[in-house]
Amino acid sequence: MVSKASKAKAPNPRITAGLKDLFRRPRALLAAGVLLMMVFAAVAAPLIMPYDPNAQMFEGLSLEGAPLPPSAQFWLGTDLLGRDLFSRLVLGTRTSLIIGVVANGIAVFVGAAVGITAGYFGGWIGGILMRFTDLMMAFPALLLAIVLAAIFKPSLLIVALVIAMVNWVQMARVIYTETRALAQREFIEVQRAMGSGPLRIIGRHILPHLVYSIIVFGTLGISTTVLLEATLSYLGVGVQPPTPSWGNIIFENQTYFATAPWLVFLPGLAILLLALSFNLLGDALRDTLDPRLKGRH
Amino acid sequence: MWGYLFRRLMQSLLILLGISLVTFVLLYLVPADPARQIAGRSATAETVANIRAQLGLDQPFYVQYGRYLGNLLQGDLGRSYLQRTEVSTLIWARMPATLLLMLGAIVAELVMGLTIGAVAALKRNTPIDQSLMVFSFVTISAPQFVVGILLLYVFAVRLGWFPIGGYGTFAHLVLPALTIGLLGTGWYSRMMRSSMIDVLAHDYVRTARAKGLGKLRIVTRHVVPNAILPIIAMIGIDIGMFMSGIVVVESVFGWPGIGQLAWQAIQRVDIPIIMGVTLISACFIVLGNLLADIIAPLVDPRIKLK
Amino acid sequence: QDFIDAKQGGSMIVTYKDDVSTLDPAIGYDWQNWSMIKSLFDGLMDYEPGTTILKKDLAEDYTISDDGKTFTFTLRQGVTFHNGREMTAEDVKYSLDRVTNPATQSPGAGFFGSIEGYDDMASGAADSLSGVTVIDPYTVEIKLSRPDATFLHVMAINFSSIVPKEEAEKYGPDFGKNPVGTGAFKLAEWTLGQKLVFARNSDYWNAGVPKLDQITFEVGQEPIVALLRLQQGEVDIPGDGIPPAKFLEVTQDPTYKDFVIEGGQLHTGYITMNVKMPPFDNVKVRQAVNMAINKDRAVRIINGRAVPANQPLPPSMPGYADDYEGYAFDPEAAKALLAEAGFPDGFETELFVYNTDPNPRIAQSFQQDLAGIGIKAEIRSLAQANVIAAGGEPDQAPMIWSGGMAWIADFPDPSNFYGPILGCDGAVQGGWNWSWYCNPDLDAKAVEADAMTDPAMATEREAKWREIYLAIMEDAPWVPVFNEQRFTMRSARLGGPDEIFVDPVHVPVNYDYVYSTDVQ
Amino acid sequence: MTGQGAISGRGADPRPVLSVAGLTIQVATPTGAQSVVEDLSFDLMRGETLCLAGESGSGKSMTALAIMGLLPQPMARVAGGSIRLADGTELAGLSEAAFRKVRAKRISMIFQEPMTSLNPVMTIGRQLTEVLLEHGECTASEAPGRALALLRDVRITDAERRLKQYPHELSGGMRQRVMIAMALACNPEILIADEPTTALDVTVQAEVLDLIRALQREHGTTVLMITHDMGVVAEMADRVIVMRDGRQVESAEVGPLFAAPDTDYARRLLAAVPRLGQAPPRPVPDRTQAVVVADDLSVRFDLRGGIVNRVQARVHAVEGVSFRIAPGETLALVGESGCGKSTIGKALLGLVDWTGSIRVAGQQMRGLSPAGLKPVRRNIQMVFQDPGASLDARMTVGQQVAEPLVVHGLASGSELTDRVAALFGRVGLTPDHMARFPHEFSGGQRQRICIARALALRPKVIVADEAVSALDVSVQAQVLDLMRELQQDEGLAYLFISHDMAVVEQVADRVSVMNLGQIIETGSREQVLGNPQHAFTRRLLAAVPVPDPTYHRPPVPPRGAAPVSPVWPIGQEPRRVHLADIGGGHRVAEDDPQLELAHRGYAS
Ligand SMILES: Nc1ncnc2c1ncn2[C@@H]1O[C@H](COP(=O)(O)OP(=O)(O)OP(=O)(O)O)[C@@H](O)[C@H]1O
Ligand SMILES: Nc1ncnc2c1ncn2[C@@H]1O[C@H](COP(=O)(O)OP(=O)(O)OP(=O)(O)O)[C@@H](O)[C@H]1O
Ligand SMILES: [Mg+2]
Ligand SMILES: [Mg+2]
Ligand code: NI
Repeated sequence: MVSKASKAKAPNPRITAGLKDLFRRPRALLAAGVLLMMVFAAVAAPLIMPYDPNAQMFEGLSLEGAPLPPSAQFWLGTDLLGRDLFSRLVLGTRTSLIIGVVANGIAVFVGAAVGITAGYFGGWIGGILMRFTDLMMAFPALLLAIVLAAIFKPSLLIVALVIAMVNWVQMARVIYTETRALAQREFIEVQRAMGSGPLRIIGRHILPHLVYSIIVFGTLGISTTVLLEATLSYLGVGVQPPTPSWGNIIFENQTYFATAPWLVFLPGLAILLLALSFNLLGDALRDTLDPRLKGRH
Repeated sequence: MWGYLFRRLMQSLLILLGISLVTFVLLYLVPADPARQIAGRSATAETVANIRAQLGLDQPFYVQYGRYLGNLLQGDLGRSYLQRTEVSTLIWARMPATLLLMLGAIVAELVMGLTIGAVAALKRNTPIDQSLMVFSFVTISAPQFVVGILLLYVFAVRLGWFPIGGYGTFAHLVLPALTIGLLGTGWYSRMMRSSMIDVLAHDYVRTARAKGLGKLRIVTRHVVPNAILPIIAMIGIDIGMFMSGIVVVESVFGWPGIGQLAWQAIQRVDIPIIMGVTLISACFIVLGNLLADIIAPLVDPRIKLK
Repeated sequence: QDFIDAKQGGSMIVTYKDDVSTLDPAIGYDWQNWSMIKSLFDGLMDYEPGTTILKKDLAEDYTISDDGKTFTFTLRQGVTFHNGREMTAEDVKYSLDRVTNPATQSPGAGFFGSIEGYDDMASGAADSLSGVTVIDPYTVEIKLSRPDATFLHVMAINFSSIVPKEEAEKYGPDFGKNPVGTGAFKLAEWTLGQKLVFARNSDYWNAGVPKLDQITFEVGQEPIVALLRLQQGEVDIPGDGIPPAKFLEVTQDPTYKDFVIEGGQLHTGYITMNVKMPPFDNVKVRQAVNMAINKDRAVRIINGRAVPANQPLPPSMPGYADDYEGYAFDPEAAKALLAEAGFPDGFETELFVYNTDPNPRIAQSFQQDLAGIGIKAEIRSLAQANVIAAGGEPDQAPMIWSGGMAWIADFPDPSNFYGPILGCDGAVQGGWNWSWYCNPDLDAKAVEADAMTDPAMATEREAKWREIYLAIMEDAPWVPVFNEQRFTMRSARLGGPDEIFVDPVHVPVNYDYVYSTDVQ
Repeated sequence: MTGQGAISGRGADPRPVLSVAGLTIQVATPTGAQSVVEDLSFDLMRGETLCLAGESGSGKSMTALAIMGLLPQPMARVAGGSIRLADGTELAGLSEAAFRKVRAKRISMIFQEPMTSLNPVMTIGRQLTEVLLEHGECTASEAPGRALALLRDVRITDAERRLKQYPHELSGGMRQRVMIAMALACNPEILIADEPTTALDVTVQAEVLDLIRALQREHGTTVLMITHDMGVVAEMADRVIVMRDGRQVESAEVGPLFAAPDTDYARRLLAAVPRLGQAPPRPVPDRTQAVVVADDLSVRFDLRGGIVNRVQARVHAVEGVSFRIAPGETLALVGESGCGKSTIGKALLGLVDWTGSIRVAGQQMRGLSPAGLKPVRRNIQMVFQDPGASLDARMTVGQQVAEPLVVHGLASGSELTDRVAALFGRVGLTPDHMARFPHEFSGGQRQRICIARALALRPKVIVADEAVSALDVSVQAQVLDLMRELQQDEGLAYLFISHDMAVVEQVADRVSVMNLGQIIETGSREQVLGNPQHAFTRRLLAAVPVPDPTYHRPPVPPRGAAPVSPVWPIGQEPRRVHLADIGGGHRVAEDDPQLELAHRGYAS
């Protein structure tokens, strides 16, 4: 078992310094800005939304039943049920962020636990864990997610779990490789020579060194997660209607891409922006936190 | 070398076995009764039971799995419940389309990805590098279904440069291959860039400069060949991404490959087809990884297969 | 009928979204293969093109015994299969034996339940229907175990198509990929997952039919893509009809308006309420739901391509009650009724729906309607197979929206809307009666009605069925929502009366009578 | 400022081939530009060997790179001064295209790391012909022949075969020879050699230095040699420039410099250099007791392969080694790289699986569970070569020194703090250092911290694995002093692992020489270093550079047989050598296992 309890207590000097450095980068700053806006939108959705996002308004459709293009009344137009697209997009932010945080959180936890256990102990435990990871790697991820989503009653939590099941693998791989390398480093050897137990070594000496990878891959993983949720919803096996998610908004309206492009491309843009922001942030974090990219001699 | 190959092959087989087991368990849990779908709505309960017995669905799980494995070993992927055709025939018929798409996508992403990555690395920290990297991030972050629909909308519907969907000519291939390739382009360009930067910092590049070699020669002979090495390991992962991508992309473009087959089968819970496609995709991924392992020592003399 | 005189020749391209799974008439039961099979195979009976009027097909003539239990068919002579052999009475018997043999796993076997010896076939005790006898090569006699007014219709559905024994046995389970029949077209080429090519059967017994030399079916094409291609002249018929997204555009565009064809179909979209699951075991609740659903809005969501329904039968079906008012949309009354039933504040429930557009959208419209009377319905949008599985369990799906899986009649007879989906037979585990409604009195009445085989009693029989359906509406296990209208398009290159493009039986298109304007 | 007048070197043409004047190099740091070389001026005379000497970070490499135009871009740049060739070509600020004509043809360079300085995916032949063709030295068809000739020139064995080999298939020494061949391909006027032998074993170092000298004689090349090893300076240089913090401290001919350094710094630097044969006497420990007794110790690593991944061969890293260490005694293990020195150290601490018997402070370590091992570990601790790598960068050094006490539950609370503070004091640091992180210390300080940590449990033995090899000489001397002091005060015993014979002589009571996992000669320091018996020991000693320009080291005797490895197929084992006592506990292997290995023809 891996103890996560003994995290580095004091704010890691590298991380605090890194954060300062981070906000000197215009791209990262922009990404953080977009993310903050989205978090704000998700939290304050009820205050922002001009309409009830689930209200199917009579005036939201043309007389023949066609969705309305963006206008002063409906800023981003309406969807096929006469609902306000802007309100739905705002509420959809919540879905994406919750999925991003929850699903990715689980994936990060599982991935890190598996990676550390396998990497540190090696032997048959490590062998079994890593073979299992290989197996999951070879699974066509989307197929797996679709089948899982079909088995369990779809709900936000289940979708998050399903995505986590698919996404922990990358984290496990990265952490495994790093732990393997760390476990052979001299300062760990010193610990063993000193008689420290594995729990202590992992908790006090290995985990603090993995924090940066976990943060970086955690951030990058969020974008994968958001995209996977969108894809599942796009295929109709994700978040259940009428809860809006950017993916299922596109799913509901996809055939209208030629007649009502805003219904497809605006939520598409939202997904892109969110994933892009997390990617940019993760990349900037990687640059600022990765000691290997600094101080090369 | 042969011993290594053999062991890797055995390992791959084990992985495939594991995948078949997991998929079988999952599909066993899916709440849908194939016998009822086959029997149709006019059937009596008795008929349904009869069909269930014929398909062996009334047997305990391990018997069903055992029989599936037995057939699998003889190369028999089973018969589709609803299409009433050998799964292998169905997959085989769709394989050329998927392979073509794969080829197109890989060529597109390698050409674009490696070029962009190399240029960005050489122009590191210039506006060129920054805009290329933002581009690569956009391609990584854009959901494939949106990219696909966008390309379709702009280039096929609006501009009419390419056919709107279907299969057959090179023109049909461009948009779907590009849709999948763009994602790969993003990944490859980022990998290539960091790999190039890494290689550029190596002592032997300094040696090459000390030899008075020209920049072009240094890049093409010393930097790129070394920078490519870590990218070879991407093949397996790349095929995994491809396999996930085709479900969406093939359905957006009406591309008659196994992704479309899988999606239709999932909709109707046609278990033998889902099993078959999953296994075939897994085979591709496993083979991709194996291929990466085999190619690596061919291009990198330091690696020996052990 | 000028289309009978149209010249032969030319070709067309038809597209479908889903793959064609099989062309075996004993098995095929999909939207896309239904009419293909009708063009490749013939049965003893058929319908006049574009109508629901029965006509003789491979049967030159038939007689019905007075008790209505023995049908004797005289076969047309000189009809050959695509392999050149002449079709005989043996083939008729073989085909019926084959479709009822459990090993064939035919989804249509149940239609033949009235033939003598069916039960022995179904249980595996016999390998041949005892009620079907070959009198001579051109005469076959079919005995029924009970009078069945729908039997001639049954002889017209795909499942009773005549197949040649030697080919069916040669290909075994792969016969569906190598179909050989007596139909107007024969299969020329099949690239799995991509396209099928039908070529004209030049030896077709019905001279002058079919009109086209060749039909190409391209599968795996999204309806929206198909329509865009049609507009560019690459496609002649979008097999899945006009997608909602394009509907307003093409119906309003003068260039295309004339090529848009509207037709009714024997379809009803409905919501089932599981009468075994509280609170839907309370008839008042069910009636309240019937009053709460705004059918006009549901129709508007699909761009007015349907008419609101108030009873299970579609309007074009014999037995339809013209004067029946149904439950009017009245949320206030619904609320009152709900309160009376003991749910003044509504309740929570689930609404299952097939997860393809537009069904989840329609379900959301219902969701809003139900919320209007205090019922909180959570939507469960699932793959078709999962919805069907849930419906077949007594305690899984309180409500199901039938869209996408809805009942399209197999033949134009009121009985076709009863048995499996509203009768006691279907209200079993794994059955298709998702409302689990079972009224033995009505079952008895249904048997009585179907025993009225005498054509003279047709009106009386219709009345009886009308009574049954109105009684069902009293108990309100369903909310009939709308009857879909079919809208399709054809390219300018095609000709033929509109009806055959929206044929009510040869769904979706009666390919045999479509002609090409290029060769006229 | 202009350069000082050139002092003519031994037999050198008094015209400079390269003049550096007022050279200033700046690097960009987060806190702004910083000069790493400042106002450096010197002339390089035709045919001479000029050594740039100085401690780590003094700007030696930067100077060399500036001359080659290879300063890391864009962090470093030449900020001032000039670098001029004999014909007046100004190299500072020269365009890249023009520089290409200078490199290899007029000035060429070999680098410190032969392992990484060659392109790993290109054959040796291609890398050699490339230079020739680039500078139009010959036609494509002549190139292979020329390359072969070059390889023969650097006296590489089996030259034809090498052309087709890849760098990783060559040993470090051979790679450095290839680098030299490449550098000399276009007959440059100047050869810059930046620490060309630091990464190599002493014996290999001696061979490579011999080669450079020989080639210089043959080609008349001028050499700018960079090194921190005063032994190498003494051996190679005509003239020396001593650098410190980017500035020239002293410039002198080699003889006068060693005889009478002008500056304080140079004097201190030279004083710190350990010299073989000048070690101070050591107190005689009581050898009747023993804190460590190893008997028939063997360590083998399995190499797997084949179809079922069975063990196919074993690395016999340590084979039947026996030794004992008395309290207060230092046993030194010496030998070439890969002979199993570190492995013995790890076995003593239970970090690798071993067979045989080890007793530490009377306690048998064999068969102990991890829990049983824990108390025994309090008697033995380890200090590694790289103090940076053996400290956890994410933890304050105070915490790290406290850790052994916490793990063994020996102290807590204020007692813990006090004891850690005392330990810091013991190794010459102050308690306020405790809250800092490792990167805030210099290399020498870090090694002190590691020693403090090793001392925390009051062990009886410390295994010091190359504990001073990575440190600059002056720092090295300080750490060695500390170790000696601790030994005297606490009666510590050391297992001192090193490849540097001069250092070994300074600290050891007894010396064991290892080869291929076995001890081939052992005895007291005077016996082994003063009277080496085994050919291998002799070679090792002969190769040590002597920091005395008047001493002429005879060329090292050639290697006996083909390179051998400790890898043996399963079922086969190396033959155990038998040590015969030749008097006074001086024991020497009777027969040479290498001969036998050569017979078997089992080469790596
Ligand atoms: N790329 C760089 N960026 C910033 N500073 C650097 C860089 N490379 C070297 N330095 C600094 O320049 C100074 C001189 O370095 P240089 O490599 O010339 O030292 P050196 O004398 O060769 O030392 P060593 O013996 O360790 O090789 C050092 O303080 C070093 O930290
Ligand atoms: N974990 C291991 N697995 C396989 N072989 C190993 C392992 N560790 C060491 N070896 C091998 O054992 C032999 C002895 O290694 P060791 O590290 O003890 O050498 P050394 O004398 O300390 O060399 P150096 O002076 O380079 O540090 C070498 O051939 C090495 O390759
Ligand atoms: Mg240096
Ligand atoms: Mg070592
Ligand atoms: Ni270095």
